[in-house]
Amino acid sequence: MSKSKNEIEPIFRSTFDPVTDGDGFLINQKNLISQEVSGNSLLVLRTSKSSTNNTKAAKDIFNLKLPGALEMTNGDNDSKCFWISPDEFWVLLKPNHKMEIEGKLASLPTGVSISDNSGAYGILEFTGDQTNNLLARWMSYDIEDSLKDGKAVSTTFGQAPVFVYRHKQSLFMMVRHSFSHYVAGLLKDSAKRL
Amino acid sequence: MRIANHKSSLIDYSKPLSFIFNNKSYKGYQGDSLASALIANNVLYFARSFKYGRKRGLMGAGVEEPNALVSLEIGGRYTPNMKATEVMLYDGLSAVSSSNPNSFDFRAMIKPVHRFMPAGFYYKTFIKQKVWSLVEDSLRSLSGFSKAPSEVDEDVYDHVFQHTEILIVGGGVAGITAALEVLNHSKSARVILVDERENLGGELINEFSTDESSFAWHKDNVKKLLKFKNEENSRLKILTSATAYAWYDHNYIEVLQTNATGQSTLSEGVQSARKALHKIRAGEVILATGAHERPMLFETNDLANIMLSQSVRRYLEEFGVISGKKVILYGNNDSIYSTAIDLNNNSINCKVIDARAPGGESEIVLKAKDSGIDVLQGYAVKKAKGTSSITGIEISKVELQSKPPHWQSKWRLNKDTQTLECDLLATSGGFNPVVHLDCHCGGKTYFDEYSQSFLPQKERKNRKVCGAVNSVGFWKDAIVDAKNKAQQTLESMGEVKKASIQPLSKECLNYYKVDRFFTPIEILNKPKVFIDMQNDVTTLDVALAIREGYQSIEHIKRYTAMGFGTDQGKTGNINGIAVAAEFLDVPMSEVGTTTFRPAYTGVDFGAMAGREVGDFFDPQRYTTIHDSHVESGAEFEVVGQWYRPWFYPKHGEDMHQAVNRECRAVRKSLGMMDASTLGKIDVQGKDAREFLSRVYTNAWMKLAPGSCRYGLMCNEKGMIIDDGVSTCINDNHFIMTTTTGGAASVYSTLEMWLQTEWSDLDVHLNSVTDQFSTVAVVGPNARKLMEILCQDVDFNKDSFKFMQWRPGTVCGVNARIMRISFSGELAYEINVEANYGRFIWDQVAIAGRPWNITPYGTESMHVLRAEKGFIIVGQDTDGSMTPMDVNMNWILAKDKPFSYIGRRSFSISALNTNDRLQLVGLLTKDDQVVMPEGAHIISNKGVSIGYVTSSYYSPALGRSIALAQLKGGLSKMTETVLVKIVQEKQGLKEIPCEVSSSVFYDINGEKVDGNE
Amino acid sequence: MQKKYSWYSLLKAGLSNQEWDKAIPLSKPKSKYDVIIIGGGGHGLATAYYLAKECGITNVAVVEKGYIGGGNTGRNTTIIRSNYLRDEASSLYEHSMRLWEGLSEDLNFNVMFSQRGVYNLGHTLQDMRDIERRVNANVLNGVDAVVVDHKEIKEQIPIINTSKNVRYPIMGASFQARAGVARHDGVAWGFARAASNLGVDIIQNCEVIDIEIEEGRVKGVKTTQGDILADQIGCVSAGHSSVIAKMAGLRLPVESHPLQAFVSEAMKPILHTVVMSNAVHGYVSQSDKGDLVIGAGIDGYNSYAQRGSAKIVEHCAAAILELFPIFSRVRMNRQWGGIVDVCPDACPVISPTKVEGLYFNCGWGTGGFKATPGSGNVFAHTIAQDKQHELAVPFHVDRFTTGALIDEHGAAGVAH
Amino acid sequence: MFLIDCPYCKESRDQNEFSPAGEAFIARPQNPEALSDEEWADYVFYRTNHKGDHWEQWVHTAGCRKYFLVKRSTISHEIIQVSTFGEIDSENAS
Ligand SMILES: Cc1cc2nc3c(=O)[nH]c(=O)nc-3n(C[C@H](O)[C@H](O)[C@H](O)COP(=O)(O)OP(=O)(O)OC[C@H]3O[C@@H](n4cnc5c(N)ncnc54)[C@H](O)[C@@H]3O)c2cc1C
Ligand SMILES: NC(=O)c1ccc[n+]([C@@H]2O[C@H](COP(=O)([O-])OP(=O)(O)OC[C@H]3O[C@@H](n4cnc5c(N)ncnc54)[C@H](O)[C@@H]3O)[C@@H](O)[C@H]2O)c1
Ligand SMILES: Cc1cc2nc3c(=O)[nH]c(=O)nc-3n(C[C@H](O)[C@H](O)[C@H](O)COP(=O)(O)O)c2cc1C
Ligand SMILES: [Zn+2]
Repeated sequence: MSKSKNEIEPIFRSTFDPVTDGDGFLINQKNLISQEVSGNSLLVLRTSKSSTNNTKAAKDIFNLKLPGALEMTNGDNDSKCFWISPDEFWVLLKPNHKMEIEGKLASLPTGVSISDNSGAYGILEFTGDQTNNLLARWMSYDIEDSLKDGKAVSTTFGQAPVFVYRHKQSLFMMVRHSFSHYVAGLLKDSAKRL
Repeated sequence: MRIANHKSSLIDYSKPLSFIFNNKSYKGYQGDSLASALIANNVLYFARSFKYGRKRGLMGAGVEEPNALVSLEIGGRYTPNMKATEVMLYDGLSAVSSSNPNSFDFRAMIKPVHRFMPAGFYYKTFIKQKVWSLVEDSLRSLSGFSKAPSEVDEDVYDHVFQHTEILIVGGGVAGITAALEVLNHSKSARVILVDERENLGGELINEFSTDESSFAWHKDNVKKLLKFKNEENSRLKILTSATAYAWYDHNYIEVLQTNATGQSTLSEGVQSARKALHKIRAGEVILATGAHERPMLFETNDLANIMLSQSVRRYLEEFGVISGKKVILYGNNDSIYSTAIDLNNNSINCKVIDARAPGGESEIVLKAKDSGIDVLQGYAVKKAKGTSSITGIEISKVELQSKPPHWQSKWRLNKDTQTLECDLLATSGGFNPVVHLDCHCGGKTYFDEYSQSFLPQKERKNRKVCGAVNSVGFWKDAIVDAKNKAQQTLESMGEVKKASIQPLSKECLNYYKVDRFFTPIEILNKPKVFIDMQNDVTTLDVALAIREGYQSIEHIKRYTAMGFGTDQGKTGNINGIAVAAEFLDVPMSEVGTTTFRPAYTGVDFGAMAGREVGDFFDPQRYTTIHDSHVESGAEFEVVGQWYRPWFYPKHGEDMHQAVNRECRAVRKSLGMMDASTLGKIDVQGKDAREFLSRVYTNAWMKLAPGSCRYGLMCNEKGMIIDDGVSTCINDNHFIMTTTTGGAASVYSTLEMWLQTEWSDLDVHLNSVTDQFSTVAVVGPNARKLMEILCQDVDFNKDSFKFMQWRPGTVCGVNARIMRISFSGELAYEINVEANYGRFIWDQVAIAGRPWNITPYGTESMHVLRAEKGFIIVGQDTDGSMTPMDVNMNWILAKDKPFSYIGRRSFSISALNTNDRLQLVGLLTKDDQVVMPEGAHIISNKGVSIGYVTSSYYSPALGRSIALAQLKGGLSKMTETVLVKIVQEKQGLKEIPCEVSSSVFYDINGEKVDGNE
Repeated sequence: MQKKYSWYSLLKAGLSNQEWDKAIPLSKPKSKYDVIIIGGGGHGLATAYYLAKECGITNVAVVEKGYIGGGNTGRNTTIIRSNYLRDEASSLYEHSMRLWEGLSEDLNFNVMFSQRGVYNLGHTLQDMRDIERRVNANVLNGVDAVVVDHKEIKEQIPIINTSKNVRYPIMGASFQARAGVARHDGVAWGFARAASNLGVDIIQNCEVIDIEIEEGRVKGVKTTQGDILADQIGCVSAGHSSVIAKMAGLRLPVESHPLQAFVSEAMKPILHTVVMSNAVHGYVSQSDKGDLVIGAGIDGYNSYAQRGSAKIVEHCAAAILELFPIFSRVRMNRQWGGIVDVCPDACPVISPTKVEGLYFNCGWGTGGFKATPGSGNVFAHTIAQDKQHELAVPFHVDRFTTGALIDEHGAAGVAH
Repeated sequence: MFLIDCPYCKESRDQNEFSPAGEAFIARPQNPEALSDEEWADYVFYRTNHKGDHWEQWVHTAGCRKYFLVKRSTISHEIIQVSTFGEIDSENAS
């Protein structure tokens, strides 16, 4: 019995899986589409006070340039690095990329640390010209004017902490796993009245 | 009465509407307000007043209206206390008076008694407590306006955050001008223009028929605005039917917008909210809120059909209705003449009584005279005649006094009176700038002698005022003023180099001039001169308040209830201030105003709450395994924001039965629990150990990688605030767990220490609570199960010891497996990346079937831990217990070099007395009795010496167990104490118990290794 | 002596022209008093009243910077109850409750103390444990209190939502029947009138700007109306206590925060009792005028402005709708804030200080209205005897040094 | 509702992203054990609670999670200055 169990392929359940429709949409209406982008890895890079250390670490490990305040940088394979605070950066990697990097973690310079938070967040992508209007129901941040392409900010959505960034035509929102039902509920409810 | 074919501005005669008021059907038109439609139908009485139940008609035409309170609709759309003037008519509308003017009213019937009920009546009566308790309820039943709603609202309310460089409040001529000016001169600034009315234009609309050019201006400029609004990437938002009702710090202004239909709609999944609350953060605010007219005072000034002059004009111009045939206009400023000319143009018989002396007339007065309007100058109205509505007035000549006895009473009345007939009296005592909003957040007013009104303070940061609110009332000057202020705003934003400023015309000053605002003392001393119509406050009430020593305007307000009503004294307060000034014999400026507060006009609680109601009231946080618990029929317990399975009832079990079954499974074979909600903090850096040593009471320097340790956290007061197990991943890396409810506050406290005090420590904290799903596998058979689930870890008890952890692969998923136990049994906690949580849970459940693995909830967890005497922070402690109090001296490191958080407090005297509450076990003598948690232990004198913190039936022991805080408890082992039950639920009164150790089960800890 | 209020006097005044004595005579400061009370709120006025009435000290001035009752006394939600957890606190509040029960008669001024009962709702298992513990403690201390379940609550308050399927279902409550509300302004005025009747000077628009100290002993105060000498000074200035303390070179374990409240428009009676909920952060009663009087939460930042943040008020409205969904279309009429003086253990300081002759009565925070008569009473005795009244002993400011805190966060909970 | 300039995010954000974190410049004593009970109580419980321009700590809870210093009038609520730790201490704060 035990043997056969272990042959089961582990089932990965994405954060928003329980709340999206059969086609994977959270919201699918005129001028507004929201879908989950799943399978990415999210690493939290904490840095030391010495900026040379950090720049080097980012380069060596991720081949990334560290962004300045409220920005993101783009790296290989669509990876991204977000500024969270002066000593905190989030690195978003395509799924297969993570293993590769784990090997390099052992050799982190002092003062630099990495924790894996891939399971902690789900990412929603919004497209359509009602996006700002929808989010403005629950966000005090001036997304319309201040969240330009390439900008990334942590803020709140209702009472949930979220992280949002704009990349080209889309707006992305990272939501903590445990808040995903709540956030999805707010989004769906407000979308009815756009 | 509706004036046939009036080319009024807002009515659409092609759209007739029917509606019901006080059970009678009426007709009106699209564009009517409820008030105007009722005037058209010759309805005179709208409601009754608060104290005396007097029948009242309309006084105003907008938000200033004090009298005409109605309730709207029924059931889930019932709305109390609406002003008939602010309800826009729709087909099928149904309304009733808040207090029906046509039915019997007790308050009105006891008229002869009114003279014995002066302001402050109740303070002087029913002084015996017993008597007051007897009468209070019947007095209460007389109070209030509409009935409260009785059904749940059918509609929803949205909140919308808005950001703008410039917010313009008021869409009259000033607001429109300001908006265009900034849009024309700035390329980037966003502009939001709000107005509480349905249409832009404000009072200007009333000028249309007298001044053609105003009509043209309006049409032209509204068009320009709409052009801006409809541009692609428009920078302009126009919110109409939208009231700016509150101004908070740092230019945060809240605007309540009502849906055009007044109700929300739902069609094909698209819904609209009944109201939207716009939360506007503005860089600059331009206030163009206009002015409210104020009434003149005289005896029985509350009869129906005594209205404000500007309102009469508004009804005529905007709605084409009027409520009388024979009109008298009475006032102390030029604005009554505009109304008179309007009436005259519409061939309505009218006459002007001007309180000002003849001479020095302005153009408009001459114009009125020229057009044949009968004008009497230098007369004042003494009294309105009529029983419930006005039939005429008594007037007398005004005489100037050479030596006024009072500060203001420059004038008095000649004894001779004349009587004039009329069926509508329109009065104007001048204008009150709508300064309310400006004063919500620190703005001040000053008294302006010229207009006899309180004006907004001239300079304020990031705010300008223009138009009538700035006492620039003449519309052409309002345009100039608005342009000037818009220019200055642009200048302060750096959008233009230097503001271009134009001078105001000479007419402007005249427009606003008010003379003889003060009411002669002969009138003030008469009864029934009403200041606050809604609350029936009269001049004599104010006089009495002052005589009794309630002399500050704030005392007068509170003693008489002046301005307490739904209109917040918009028309009445200024007269109250004037009257107080008179009786106090000081200038009005010295009396000052009462404080202006939100809401400018009422805001529905529903709108304030927005969608943060019901499911969205507070976030509900779920673990990744939540669905499974729901499928298993679990009952949930809310812990912090988390929903945790409480117990899993099967086949009609009650909680007790379910918990017994769950506990037995854990002790005898195997249980599983979702432990994902515990807070988890990733602690990394070379000073991680040092950091843990500083924030926990125990030692951390020697904890080896691969091991875990329990820690207790205190605050600086020395009181326990949290506990949990931390795991050493490697020398620079720990994972700390916190209680479910304490996670957020512990995390921010730890960050605070690091950032504000110990920035020299090389430590980084990351919250990884959501990263891991945790499945606890608990029971003597746990090892057997783990061996099946995970092949790459050696689970032998000697190699994988209690309080250790191992990395491994569980069903193909990377996991950290901790061997820790909150039940005393052999237990493993499997931590996996959250996305695999549900998978692992299911696999554990399947693989555990041979041992009848049983999911258990927080209740069983509590029983199991209580059997072992483990505390729950927050249940067995309450913020006032030290580690010593819970018998955990062993966890206080003695020789840490750093004085860890809370340590210093342990030595202060009150923490070292021997009568402190201390945590002990209690065993009831009757072992089947389960005591209620919260019951107290009493001394032989009957006073409380402690209380029960946790109490359960222990299935393992077949008896009840309890934890308690007992004064000096640790030195009372084996003594007998009495627990007193004050609520005799099971017929119990006093329960004898033996004080015991708090560990009841497996005292020597032999179970933790499980079955071999 | 002032004329007494009675039916007879009302009748007489009604027949004449409402001739009444001044209830609050306006006084100018004399040059010297035995005792000066700084702060003309309920507590200060009550202190003066009891000094004159029970301690025979009538040469007393109450010095108020604005108008009397204009501080928190005039801006609170008037909930009065004595069901506190700790013995020390419940004794003090129960002392106050007993005084409330005879207060209108004692003052010859109807303060409209309405004993319509107060419910403290429990929404979680831990809430219910705490309620059980507190009620048991109350009963043992002779304070009336019971635990009621959600069915009983529904019977008594039919409009409350006791559905199980809400975010914070109501599991039960503690109920104190003798608890209730009173007319806040009336309390200040009643004490002021009665005190001045006994010879106390009530001096309004007179701000204390400094405290004169000589050789460690108070000498008097500097005010905006001149200097006034005094042998003893009692500071009862709530949110401004730290400001006065600074004048005397002292610091207090107190911080000032905004606390907000709001009222709805007046409606016919619908809610006949007082409902409080810590978990959802709101409490509500309906006044005799018909408005719902609603208390919100406290802002976390320090402030001396009598206003707070919108989000607190809005969250409170949401909380009220959780309990009473039918109030959704009821409108907020007015909203305001007060400055509350918060102590770390949610209990007051009634205490002498290092400066001889200077006493503080402060730290009542979000819940001192209910204590007004009791606080004034024990403070008066404390000043008169230069020794803490026995009920005040546990409230000495030294408890922060010795650690003998009286933690009432549970019972004080949300502001009330 | 304050608008607070986060010195790290270098952007003004709504108050609901921040939490107040008490009076500034109350340093934890270097050697608590050496203090008298009075001195210890002073650190733990006593506050200046200043009326006027007040230095206090705020944390950008929903943003960068950094603690920083704010000088704010407790009378008008106007924010006069923000600063990071280190930039300013009790000595050079005015
Ligand atoms: C919104 C709100 C709701 C509340 N709800 C309740 C409730 O339901 N139940 C309850 O029991 N409590 C409640 N409280 C608390 C309660 O209001 C106070 O604890 C109590 O009223 C304090 O009374 P006091 O006389 O000490 O203070 P205050 O009434 O504030 O009096 C202090 C006086 O001192 C004056 N003063 C200050 N400085 C000076 C100076 N330098 N010179 C001269 N005078 C000065 C002030 O002007 C003020 O009038 C609430 C408070 C608020 C703000
Ligand atoms: N003496 C006078 O002041 C006087 C007398 C009569 C008429 N007028 C007229 O007043 C006009 C002056 O123009 P103006 O633009 O200054 O005033 P206005 O009264 O025309 O416009 C102000 C507008 O602001 C709105 N408003 C007020 N408070 C608001 C709030 N909190 N939220 C949303 N909307 C709000 C009002 O409903 C109104 O539509 C001229 O047309 C003039 O003829 C003035
Ligand atoms: C118990 C209570 C009930 C109140 N009821 C009303 C009311 O019905 N109408 C009203 O306008 N204000 C009411 N107020 C608020 C006062 O008008 C005022 O806002 C408050 O006393 C604070 O004073 P301030 O706004 O002048 O600063 C009430 C205040 C309290 C304390
Ligand atoms: Zn920040």
